[in-house]
Amino acid sequence: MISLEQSFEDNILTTKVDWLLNWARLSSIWPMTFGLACCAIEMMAVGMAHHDIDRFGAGAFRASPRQADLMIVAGTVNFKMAERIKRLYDQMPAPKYVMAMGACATGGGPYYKYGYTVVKGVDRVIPVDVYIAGCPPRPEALLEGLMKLQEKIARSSVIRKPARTA
Amino acid sequence: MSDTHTASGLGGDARVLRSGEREFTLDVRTQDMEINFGPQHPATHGVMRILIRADGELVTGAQPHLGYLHRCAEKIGESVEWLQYLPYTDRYDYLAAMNNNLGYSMAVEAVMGIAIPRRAELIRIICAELNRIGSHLIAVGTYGMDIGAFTPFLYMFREREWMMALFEKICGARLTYSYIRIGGLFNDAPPGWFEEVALFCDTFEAKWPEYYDLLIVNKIFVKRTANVGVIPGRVCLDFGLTGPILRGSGVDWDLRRDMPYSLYGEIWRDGAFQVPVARGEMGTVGDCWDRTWVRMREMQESIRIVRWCLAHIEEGPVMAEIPKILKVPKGEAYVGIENPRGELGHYVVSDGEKMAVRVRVRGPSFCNVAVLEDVLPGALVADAVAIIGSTDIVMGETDR
Amino acid sequence: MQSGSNAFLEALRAIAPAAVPDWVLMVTAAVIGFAIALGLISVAALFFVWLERKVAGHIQCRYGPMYAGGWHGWAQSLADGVKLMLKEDLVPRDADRALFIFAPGLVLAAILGAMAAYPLAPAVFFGQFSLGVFFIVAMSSMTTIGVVMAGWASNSKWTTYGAMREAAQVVAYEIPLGLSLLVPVMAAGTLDLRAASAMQSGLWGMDWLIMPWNNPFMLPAGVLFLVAALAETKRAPFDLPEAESELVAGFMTEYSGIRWSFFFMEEYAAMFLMSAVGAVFFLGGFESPLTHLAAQIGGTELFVRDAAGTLAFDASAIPYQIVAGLTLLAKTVFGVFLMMWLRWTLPRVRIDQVMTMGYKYLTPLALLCVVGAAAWEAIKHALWS
Amino acid sequence: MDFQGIHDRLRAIGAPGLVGADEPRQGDPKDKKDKGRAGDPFVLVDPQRLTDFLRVCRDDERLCFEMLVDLTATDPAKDQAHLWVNVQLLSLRHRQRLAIKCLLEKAAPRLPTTVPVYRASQWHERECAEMFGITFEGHPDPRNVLLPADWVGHPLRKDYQYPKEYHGISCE
Repeated sequence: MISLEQSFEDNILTTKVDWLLNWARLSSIWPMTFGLACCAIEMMAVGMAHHDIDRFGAGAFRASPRQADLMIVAGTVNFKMAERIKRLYDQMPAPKYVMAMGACATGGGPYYKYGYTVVKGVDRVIPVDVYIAGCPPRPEALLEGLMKLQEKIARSSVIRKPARTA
Repeated sequence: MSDTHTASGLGGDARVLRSGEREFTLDVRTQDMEINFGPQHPATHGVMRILIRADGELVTGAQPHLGYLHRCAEKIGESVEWLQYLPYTDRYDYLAAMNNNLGYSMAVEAVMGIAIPRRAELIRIICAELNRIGSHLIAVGTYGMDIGAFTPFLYMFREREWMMALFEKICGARLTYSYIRIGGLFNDAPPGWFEEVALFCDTFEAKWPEYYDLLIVNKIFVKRTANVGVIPGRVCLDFGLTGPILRGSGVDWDLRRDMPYSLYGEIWRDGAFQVPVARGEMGTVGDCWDRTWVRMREMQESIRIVRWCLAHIEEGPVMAEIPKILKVPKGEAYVGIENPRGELGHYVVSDGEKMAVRVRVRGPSFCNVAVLEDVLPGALVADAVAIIGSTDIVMGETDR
Repeated sequence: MQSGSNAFLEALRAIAPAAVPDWVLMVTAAVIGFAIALGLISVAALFFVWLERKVAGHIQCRYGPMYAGGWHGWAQSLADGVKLMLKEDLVPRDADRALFIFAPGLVLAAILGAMAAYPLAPAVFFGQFSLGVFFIVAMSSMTTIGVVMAGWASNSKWTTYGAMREAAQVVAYEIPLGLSLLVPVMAAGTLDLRAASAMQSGLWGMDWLIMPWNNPFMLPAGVLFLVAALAETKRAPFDLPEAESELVAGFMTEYSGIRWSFFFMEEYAAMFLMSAVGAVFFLGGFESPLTHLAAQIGGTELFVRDAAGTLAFDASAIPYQIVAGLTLLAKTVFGVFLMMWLRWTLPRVRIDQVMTMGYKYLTPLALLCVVGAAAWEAIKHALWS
Repeated sequence: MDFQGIHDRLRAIGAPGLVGADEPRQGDPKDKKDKGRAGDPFVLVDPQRLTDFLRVCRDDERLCFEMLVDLTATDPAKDQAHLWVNVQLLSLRHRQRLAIKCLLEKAAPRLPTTVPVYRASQWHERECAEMFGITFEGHPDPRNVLLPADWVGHPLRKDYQYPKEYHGISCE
């Protein structure tokens, strides 16, 4: 079965199909329960009644990497944990996204200078889609990060040829 | 707890394993299965890995592996200046950041030998006790989620959001405050803050019975936690366990009352708070239910402490005279305070320079994890999850 | 009572020209029935997934899905379904490939088969199952094979735990489930769902079997049935096979994408079926004062065989059919809502407690109810008939 | 019973390995450099007999330190030739703390394990071993507790060089 991925020209039909597939993907992003440190508590706060990430369809925190689409790296990544994160990332099925939550996951955070076991940013281990600043970032910042991810998904092309960048 | 002795009269290596009030005799030759309650597992809050050897559903061996969140807190303590280290203290027990600040600041003040104004002491105790309530709310809430009851956690988080809002009003941060400084506080409480704290106390006291009935005395919750993971008193002392686990095992020890620091001695003399010690209402003393019960009762006591402080608040400065570039005189001191998880000790050594020679953090969770090796064997896998949850471990403090 | 085996077959026979051979009508009737059954299951599953997230949300003082497709996120489960279909088709390397792929199919097929006995309306049904409830319980217990196969094939420790728990728990609760269903079957005197609900239409539609004057042992049997149905469909306090916080995701740990959603659909379809059976036997099935009223207006039979034996379509019965069908659907949805409500309030029970309760408490009580009900029926028949 | 009482009690029962005690003192006004020492008093003990010393502290009914709160080490300075091993004991009955310090040569830091006396020290000793390179003889489980198993060097030593990369992840 030939792969239909990104092999069609832009026209009314493919854009509409793309819109539908992207809409489905962005309105049901299931994060994986993967809290490392203090940012995990703010990630919990986002799942709770006050901020409620479930409004965006992203409330189903799945424990198993197989059923998750989004890995929120919430907290400090150290060398011992880096291999585990790589393995978890590989276990996730294809259209998967990574959100580096907090200064530690983005670039080592307060442990950048003297942290001998701290990985200076999770993007040295796995590709990251959205970076969220803050230590820990407020729940609203995490929700804004989720919206940024949704915009990114909305722009991606599933069956159309990718836009020819210069 | 796990007396795996061969039962008389049965086959060669028949093994008798006890779980709760039930005996299981195994006469079939089986091989134990090794499971990784890995760094990413809903039951281990945060990143602790427990290698469990299980024979079917019965756990026969457990070996905690730590270090997945080791952030070199003590090396940083020797590399940054005294005041610069304060934000790092928030980040090891990130559920009770105020208590960590308090512990570190008091250790440095003990070496410097300075006294801080009474208003600063009172606000410090209010913040520490409010943070204790918030930390216990998450502890009991996530414990309910481990046992399978999802909803109580969301109700409890409603109170915690209010507490976080209170702390946001006073120091601008929700989780990592760096508010309690060496020599006093960062700034004074904004006007109207004390009234809102009083309102929070009244509302929380009205909500407390709701959580108690919804989760703590829920029939299934009791069946899942009573007589499970019993830790006798002497094992607690031998392993150096402190805090709700020690009091949950019937040992009547609380640093705030027995070795009072700050104004706790005065509060205790006024009879403003008692120390809840488990009596084994729902099972044997020292089981998971008792630990949770102690945490719930401690929240009520914290409310009464906060009320006492509110009643005795007075005007005055909130910061002692501290030089801009802090140079702590030569010396060393160990100060242990009552963190929601146990005794948080800071051992500070200084030789008169701008940076510490040694900042040792004695995390209560580090010792509380060690006991799992002894308590888990003999339990079922579902009990193992309950026991791990009841010890209320925070990985930031365990791995430092 | 309809003599024909399938309402659609009757309808086709009534309108199809004589030249068409009968077997063609049968095949088309079967295909129509299958399409409706599959449609009903997928729509029910989608609706219940959305309902579960909204019910969970509102129980926990939050909204639940809001932005997917307009008012209160009605298209949320649609989006979930499409997204799951787009996921990578992932089979773990050291999994038993054939069984891994076959398991979700078997599970969904079993529950789809059990769906055939669900009566849409008194005269609209897939097949005239005189062994209605027996058929449903038998087919839905086939799903256990699928789940144990999935647990075994995924070759991971968590799934083995989930599969073993599934096998132990669901098999243990077949007995109390069967016994607690025996009581209404004795009270109604028939296994067929449509016949059982038809005989509860006295006293303005309120002469339900569960009423004490029909059989006092019906109420305890109802409670037993609720508990056994919960354990059978792996819901609420008994959701041990896919225990969220213990076994990562139980037997479904290695599944992703559309295969995983098959298990999800099976779970909701099983809930739908169990509460349908419960609705028919314990909550009066089609009968309610409303149905009684609708029966007064028009006829009750859709196909009337007039004197000459030819079938005629009686349009006046349509309102009655619709109201009866909707009543049963409402009671079923209420049963499903009850299961969701229990899930978000009660903690999870431990595996040995589940076993103890199943064997030591539920089974004896169910036996007691059966003996009592039988005695009551014997006395009733001896005195009145 | 304050520190002086404990120290007298220890001398009275001849606790094995007791070397001396050190208390905070004011700096004498004449000599500018000697500014005294602040903080808590502690007891100096010979490291090789630390285990017997702790057993006495635990079993003596006047002292009865039931709990070992903390066991750690300190590298005072790069040029100093000694490592300190600090032990914090706590007596619940007498509500009393005792700080113990042992001096170890930095070249070959070895001392017998204190696990037979207090089981709490098992993990503390493992942490000291990996952070300072102190070998505790007879320790039941001498694996690394916090650092990865193949970590090179002892981080909390003052002369520790930060690693350049680890398993392919660069530290720049």
